Amino acid sequence: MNLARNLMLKKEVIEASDELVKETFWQDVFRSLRKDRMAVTGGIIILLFLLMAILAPLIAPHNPYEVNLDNQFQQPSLQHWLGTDMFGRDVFSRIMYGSQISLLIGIVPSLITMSIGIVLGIIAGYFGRRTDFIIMTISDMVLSFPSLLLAMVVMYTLGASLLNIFIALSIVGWAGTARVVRAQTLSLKNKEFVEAAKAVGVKPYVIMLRHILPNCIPQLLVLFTLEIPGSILSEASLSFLGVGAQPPASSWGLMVSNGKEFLFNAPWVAIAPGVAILVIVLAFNFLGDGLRDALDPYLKQ
Amino acid sequence: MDQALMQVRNVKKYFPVEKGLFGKKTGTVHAVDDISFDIHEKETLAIVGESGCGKSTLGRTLIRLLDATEGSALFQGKDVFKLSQHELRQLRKEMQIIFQDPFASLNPRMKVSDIIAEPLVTHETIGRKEREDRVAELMEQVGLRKAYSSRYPHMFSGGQRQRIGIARALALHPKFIVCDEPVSALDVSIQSQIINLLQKLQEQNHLTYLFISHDLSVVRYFSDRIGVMFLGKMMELGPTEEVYRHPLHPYTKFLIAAAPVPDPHARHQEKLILEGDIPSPLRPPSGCRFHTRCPYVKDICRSQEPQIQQIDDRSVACHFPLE
Amino acid sequence: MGAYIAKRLLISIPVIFGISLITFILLNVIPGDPIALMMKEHISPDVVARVRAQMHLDDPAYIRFFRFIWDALHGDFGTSYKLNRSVTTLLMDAFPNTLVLALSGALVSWIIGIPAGVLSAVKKRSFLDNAIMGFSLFGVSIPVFWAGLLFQYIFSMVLGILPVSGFSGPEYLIMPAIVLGWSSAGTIARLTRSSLLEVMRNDYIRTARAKGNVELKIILNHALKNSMLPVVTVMALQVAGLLSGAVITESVFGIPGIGRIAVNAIQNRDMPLLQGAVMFTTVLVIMGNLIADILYSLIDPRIKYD
Amino acid sequence: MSDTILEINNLKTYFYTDKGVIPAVDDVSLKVKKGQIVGIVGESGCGKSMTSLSIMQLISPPGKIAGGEVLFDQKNLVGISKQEMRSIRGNDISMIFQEPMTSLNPVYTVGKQVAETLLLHNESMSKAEAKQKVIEMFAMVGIPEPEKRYHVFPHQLSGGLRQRVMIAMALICRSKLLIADEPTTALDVTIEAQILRLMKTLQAEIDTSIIMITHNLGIVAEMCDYVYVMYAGKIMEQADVFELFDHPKHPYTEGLLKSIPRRDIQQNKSKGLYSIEGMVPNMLQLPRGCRFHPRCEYAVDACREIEPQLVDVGDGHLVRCVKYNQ
Amino acid sequence: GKSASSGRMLTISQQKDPGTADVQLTTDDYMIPLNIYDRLVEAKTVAPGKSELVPGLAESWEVTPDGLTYTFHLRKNVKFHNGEIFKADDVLFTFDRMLDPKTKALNTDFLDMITGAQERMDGKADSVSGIKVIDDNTIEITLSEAFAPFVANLATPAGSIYNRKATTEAGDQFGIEPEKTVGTGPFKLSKWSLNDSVEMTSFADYWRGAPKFDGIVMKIVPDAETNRMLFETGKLDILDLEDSASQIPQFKGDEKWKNQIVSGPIVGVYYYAFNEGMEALGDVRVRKALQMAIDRQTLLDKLYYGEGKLVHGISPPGLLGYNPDLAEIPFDPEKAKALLAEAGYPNGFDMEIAQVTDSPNTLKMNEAVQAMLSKVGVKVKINQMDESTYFATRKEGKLASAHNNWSADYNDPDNFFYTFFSSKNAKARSFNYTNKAVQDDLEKARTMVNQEERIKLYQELEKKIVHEDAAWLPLFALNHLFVVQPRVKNFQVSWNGWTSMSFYEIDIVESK
Ligand SMILES: Nc1ncnc2c1ncn2[C@@H]1O[C@H](COP(=O)(O)OP(=O)(O)OP(=O)(O)O)[C@@H](O)[C@H]1O
Ligand SMILES: Nc1ncnc2c1ncn2[C@@H]1O[C@H](COP(=O)(O)OP(=O)(O)OP(=O)(O)O)[C@@H](O)[C@H]1O
Ligand SMILES: [Mg+2]
Ligand SMILES: [Mg+2]
Repeated sequence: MNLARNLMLKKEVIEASDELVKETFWQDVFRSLRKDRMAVTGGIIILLFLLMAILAPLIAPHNPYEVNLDNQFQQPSLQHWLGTDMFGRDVFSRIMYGSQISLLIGIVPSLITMSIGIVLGIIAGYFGRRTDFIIMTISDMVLSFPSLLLAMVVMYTLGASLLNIFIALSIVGWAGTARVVRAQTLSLKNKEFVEAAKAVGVKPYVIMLRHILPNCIPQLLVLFTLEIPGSILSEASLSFLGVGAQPPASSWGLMVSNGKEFLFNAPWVAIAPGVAILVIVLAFNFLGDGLRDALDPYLKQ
Repeated sequence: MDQALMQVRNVKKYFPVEKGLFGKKTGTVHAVDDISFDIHEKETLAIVGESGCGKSTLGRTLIRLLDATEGSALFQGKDVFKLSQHELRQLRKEMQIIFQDPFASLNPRMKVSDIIAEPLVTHETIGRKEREDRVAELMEQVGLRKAYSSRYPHMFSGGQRQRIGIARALALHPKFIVCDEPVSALDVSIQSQIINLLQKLQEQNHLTYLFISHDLSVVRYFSDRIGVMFLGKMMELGPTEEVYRHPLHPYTKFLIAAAPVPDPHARHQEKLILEGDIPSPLRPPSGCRFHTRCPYVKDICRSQEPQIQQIDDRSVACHFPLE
Repeated sequence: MGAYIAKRLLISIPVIFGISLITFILLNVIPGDPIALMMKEHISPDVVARVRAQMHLDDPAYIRFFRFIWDALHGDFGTSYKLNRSVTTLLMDAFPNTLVLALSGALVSWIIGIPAGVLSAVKKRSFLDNAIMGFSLFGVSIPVFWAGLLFQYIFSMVLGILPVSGFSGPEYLIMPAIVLGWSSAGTIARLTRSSLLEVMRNDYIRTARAKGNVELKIILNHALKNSMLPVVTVMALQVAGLLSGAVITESVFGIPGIGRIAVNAIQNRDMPLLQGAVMFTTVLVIMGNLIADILYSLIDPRIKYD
Repeated sequence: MSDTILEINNLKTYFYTDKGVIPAVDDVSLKVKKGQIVGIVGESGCGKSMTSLSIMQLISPPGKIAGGEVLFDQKNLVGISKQEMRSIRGNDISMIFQEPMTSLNPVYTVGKQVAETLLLHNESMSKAEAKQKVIEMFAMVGIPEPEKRYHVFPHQLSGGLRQRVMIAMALICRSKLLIADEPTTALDVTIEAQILRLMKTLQAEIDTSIIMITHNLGIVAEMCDYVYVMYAGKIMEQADVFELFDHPKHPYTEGLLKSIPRRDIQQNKSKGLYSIEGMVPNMLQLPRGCRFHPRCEYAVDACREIEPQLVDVGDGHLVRCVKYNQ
Repeated sequence: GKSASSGRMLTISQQKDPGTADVQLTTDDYMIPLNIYDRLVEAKTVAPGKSELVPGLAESWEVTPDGLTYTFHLRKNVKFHNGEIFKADDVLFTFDRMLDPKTKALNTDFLDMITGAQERMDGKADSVSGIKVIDDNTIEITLSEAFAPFVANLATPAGSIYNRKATTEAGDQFGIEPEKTVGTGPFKLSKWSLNDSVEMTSFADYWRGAPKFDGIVMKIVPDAETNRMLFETGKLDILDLEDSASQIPQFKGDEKWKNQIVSGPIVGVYYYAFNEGMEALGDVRVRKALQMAIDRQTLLDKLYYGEGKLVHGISPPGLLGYNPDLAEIPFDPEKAKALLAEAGYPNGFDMEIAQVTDSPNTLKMNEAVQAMLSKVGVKVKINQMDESTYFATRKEGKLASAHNNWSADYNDPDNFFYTFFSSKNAKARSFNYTNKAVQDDLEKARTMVNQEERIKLYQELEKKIVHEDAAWLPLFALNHLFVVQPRVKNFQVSWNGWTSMSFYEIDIVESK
């Protein structure tokens, strides 16, 4: 047995033993996700809601803004599936239209929150020391601050608009994400692959972007799906500031809080949007759970 | 003797141990404590020692993944520790590292081709095509099929992953590679494949290795010279065969004897077993660091730290070297 | 440990100062006039102008801020514009109520959340798991005022066993605590579940099994304590969050707490009161984190502070 | 009474994953005599741990014992009630795990954890009594200052001491069978030597049987009386330790023995180290015929077709190779 | 037991805690002051929506013909809660305190017509020269200019009389600490837990005789639904339906409650203010179009269940000088469109309606109006802002058009006309209405002594302001509905329809 013979690698051997996986990481995740009935259900529901939001003007049975005071508080019927509200407007159509704002408010601020949180979290975690201290102190402040005040400041200095609601919600929300990302970064930055990148001479920001960020994705995904319902609900409390959906338009959060007054007299007005929120929250959570589990076997390896 | 490729002189690396919110220093780990040696071109210098004795720290400090506390390391005449960031980046082409853990050392979310290409992307402004060719060439060199280039690390076995790590280290044609326990995590049958590969590459590319390991069997086979570390200190340094045949330091002797031999007939031989635990690096023993475990301990060992003695081409740090 | 706590508290001083500066700036940035609001419909421009001047509201902002800090350093947090009362007294009166509410809410969320999390972790991906998670998510996704109304309707109107609202005895605490707790039980349950699943993979769980332990004992004795670390972090934040975020519960159940005071202070642009309330919650958040850290070291002997 | 403490017959432990069925333990039979140290060697993933966990009935989903029997003291453990099995675990059969670092619960003192085993199996025993026994056991496994160490948390102990605690835990009930799953892999060489010596001494003293699971042939050579070599879920070869090392019959065993460098003899570097090329097969797609054939340098056509059986080649030496199947 | 409704305590509720019982420091919450203090003159409810000025702490008073000097003869043997006897000096003290800059009082405009008030408020004088104590039971007040509604003015809660000794001793705790907050009223403040409840117990030595029940518990209940449930479970004696109009049909239809509803007109008006400083609204044709585009009757019927009466001018029914013969403002969208076209907005225009957040009733109204105006092409944006911003913006004259209501503090048209349309107030309320002639007349009317002529002037001004200048859109005067538990007797809606009222006349009888 000599070295030369031995070093001639038997290519077909490697091939034979390695035929298994051709799929990419995400294909793999998607495949295990597909097997998860709850996650699939969640995903389908979300898709349906998204479709509903996009197609609302085409498929809504009634004009959601059509006020007819003679038609107040009609019970659910074939004509009005979910009844009418105190202005005689069709609740079902309003839910369909409301989903536009509610879903936007659910998703966009979560995205912004995530982005800010990710950037600050990675920077804090990666550079540590003073940078970390400063960022984490600020995040402590944000966490202990009345979020209402922050939101008000944004709304009053920038004016009430959807974009500014996004900003208002994000200013409050980033701190939590930053903490999670920071913790993740702290554990990742000591991983050997980060060290390997350093050994090769890769610059810090490239390391953060190429090596650390992608590895936070599973946690971030889960966080993201959990953040969405939170935002949908907080829109209702933002309406307290007179922002949120502007009448006559509506959102689920607003419909729920406005309908509260009629909870016992005309329950459908408030319950229908409430159920919509619940369903979407459950859907996102099931999908989030599924996603986490789908990402998990890989992490175990 | 020819001019050494790297001259390591009095290198120290201390880690402050910080606790609490204020990062108050509560102690110091003398992970590498005043170590000097030369590494010659094309040789394999092995560093052995038990867990936590500072092997990895030494390796990482030498290629400046860690900043040394003190000392110098002249690589081809230039002090690695004094280079500017820019010069350091240039130096990265010359010295590389292969990590112990084939799972942790590859970014699980990057394709193999991207991992191997990362050094090229970082240092060379070559075209995409050229880069792909280089990657293919490297993969071939370490025995990986080109077809795998778009796979992710988790689709590979441990041995294959280690090859990826080796390919990455080779990408910039380094002269000097720190191999930080490159085979410890591998299966017995894969271990020999990698050792052979490293050996082949050394011959082909005239590489110099600093080979860190705690496996004394592998080291005996693979290295030209061997350095034995204990708690941050170099206890003994010399040509491998001589050290194995006639260890000068008691620790070396016990360390070599400790590893079991795959031969049942050897089991009845009286075994030398070192008693006691490895002392904490936070509070190393006074005098000779080994004295708490040394069966030959004398009073002077407890109080006085032994100087390094040069005996021919070997050196040893012991008051009473073995004969 | 004592020194550690002292240090932690010391470091919170700049945080508190920073926070009160920010509060001050923000409240000055947003439009609104406390005096105009105090007069509401009976507004009379001359009176507004005069009272503003009398209350030194026309002084430059930095002077007002330093006056506030100076007084605060002397233990005087000033007098609420709107309520005409000493901020310290106001907060001291409201705080115990909110604390009791927050703690009992937290307790409920743990009592629901932890067993639910454990159960669904044990029966992972079963119907029971989904049902439990569904229930706790239900609490997260229905607005608190709904849950409040629902409970009031059932327990006060229909069954007549609990008082609708108010805060003058332990029985008044039951519904608000449940409503508040339910709204965050979901988070605790999910966290417990995932943390427990994580812990159950550890080698020492296998060791416990190999000893011949009953599964239930393994979970309760060996796994739960270990899985509580991340839960404790959230619990701390949660208590702090409940303290400052229980406004709606406080309103629905008529509990005179800090949440309502703070929100009213914002609405009324009642600077001294808001400053006081914000400082209060900041200190509480800091304390909450500190307590969490101390709990950490009690749960996990590997963590030591000195 | 038979002198066999454990007999495994045709044990099959399969993992039913969504990618397919993994035959982690595939038709494994083995026997442990009283007082014997039996070694199981093989590469990572070949099913060593799953075999031992199958004995303990600790396979968790998606894994399942799909067939075969585990006779412990002539009683089949497969399918017995959970309660009955619990009374055996830790009492009659105990285990030492690979990672002393993580196999102890970090939040309880080591003394308490060892005492727990004792209390679980001796209902009448008082806590004080248990403590006394634990301290005695600590002394026996060579833990210095056992009284003090009783109250110490795992993280306050070095790896070697922790492994001693694990051993104490395994021996405290004086089990008849001790399964040591890579007990020294995580330890330093000098500590490893101490632990191995300790196990050997204790085995002689308490007279338990030991199943020693490892991938380190050195440990096998030093410790075991009889050896099973596993590859991809199957036993490839089994023999008395001397027989196996002196006359390996299976190409895999042979390859393993040849590919390990030795610390006690100088090897010629220029020839290169012997190596078994290729990788351990993917358990989801095992090659047809002999599982080892893709890596076997003696492979012939028959190897690709015929799944060889274990055949006795004399003196209790069994080999699973086409060569001996004809 | 703890239950507040036990015993003969009257339990009522309120959304927000007033914070202070010092009436000089608040303008929007008079519930406590109306029950613990007395005034020199009281506005007595003689019938729903009807009032009469009756002697209070002053037994009688006379005015010089020039309307400048008032002499009040004070009642003897009136005791304060602390046992002090009421004297003229207390009146002097009270009014001086209001005008004392150190008090930072918010209600000074009730007294600023007194001679020397301005100097006092500016800190230029140590006392108010126009107030003179003649003897212990006589006080003389001189005005700098005749002010017709002066006596009515003193009957507002802001005119509550304090005790010099107690108030001085209490310092800044006056109005806060129950035992230090002393008046002569039928109830004395006995307990105050902020944001929870305020308790008042009946004052045995009250000069008109002790109340017929033990006292009042005022709970602070921020949530309307909770409030209703409290009432339905018997924990509240009186349920105010003002903020939950949507419950009116339920209670009216409920056998148990329908006979327990007590209703009274609010002497006040719901209206839309148009900010003439805003684009398009500066044009009177546009404002007229808006007046005609809104179907007020439907709003009243659907949002307030018909509980009220349309108002076409400024004075609501019940107010002195109410003109029942005023022409109607018609609902005529076609004409509205024509007017808009005439004004140059054939396709309508965009306008903003401002409102405070968290005011469901206002929002409902605005949403309905938004829909109505869209029918004539006017696109309305409802801009919600928090109260503080709202009032601060309004004070600057920059608030967009808004829906609001106003009810009488005292029974005099001045309280409406001057409040809204005098030149300084028109700006401060963001009407930005300017009509020099009208506004000069408004100033003049205040000082007119001849009541008949004065009323005539007001009625003319009303036509000018509403029908010619279309400066606002009056909607309606509503009824104020309360539901009371059967054990509460003699409950009567206060003359002006306010929520804040005196409960002195009430009796509580335990049924069964
Ligand atoms: N970043 C660090 N901060 C503090 N201490 C460190 C750090 N890195 C290493 N050490 C300490 O330095 C000592 C030497 O560590 P090093 O990793 O070099 O040992 P090693 O010989 O490579 O051990 P092993 O065989 O376990 O890899 C150890 O005691 C370790 O705890
Ligand atoms: N939870 C699981 N799901 C799927 N397959 C599993 C699972 N656990 C183990 N296996 C499979 O069982 C096979 C045998 O694993 P086992 O742990 O017995 O190997 P081992 O010989 O002990 O290896 P090592 O030396 O690495 O400990 C492995 O190939 C693995 O793929
Ligand atoms: Mg190392
Ligand atoms: Mg194993």
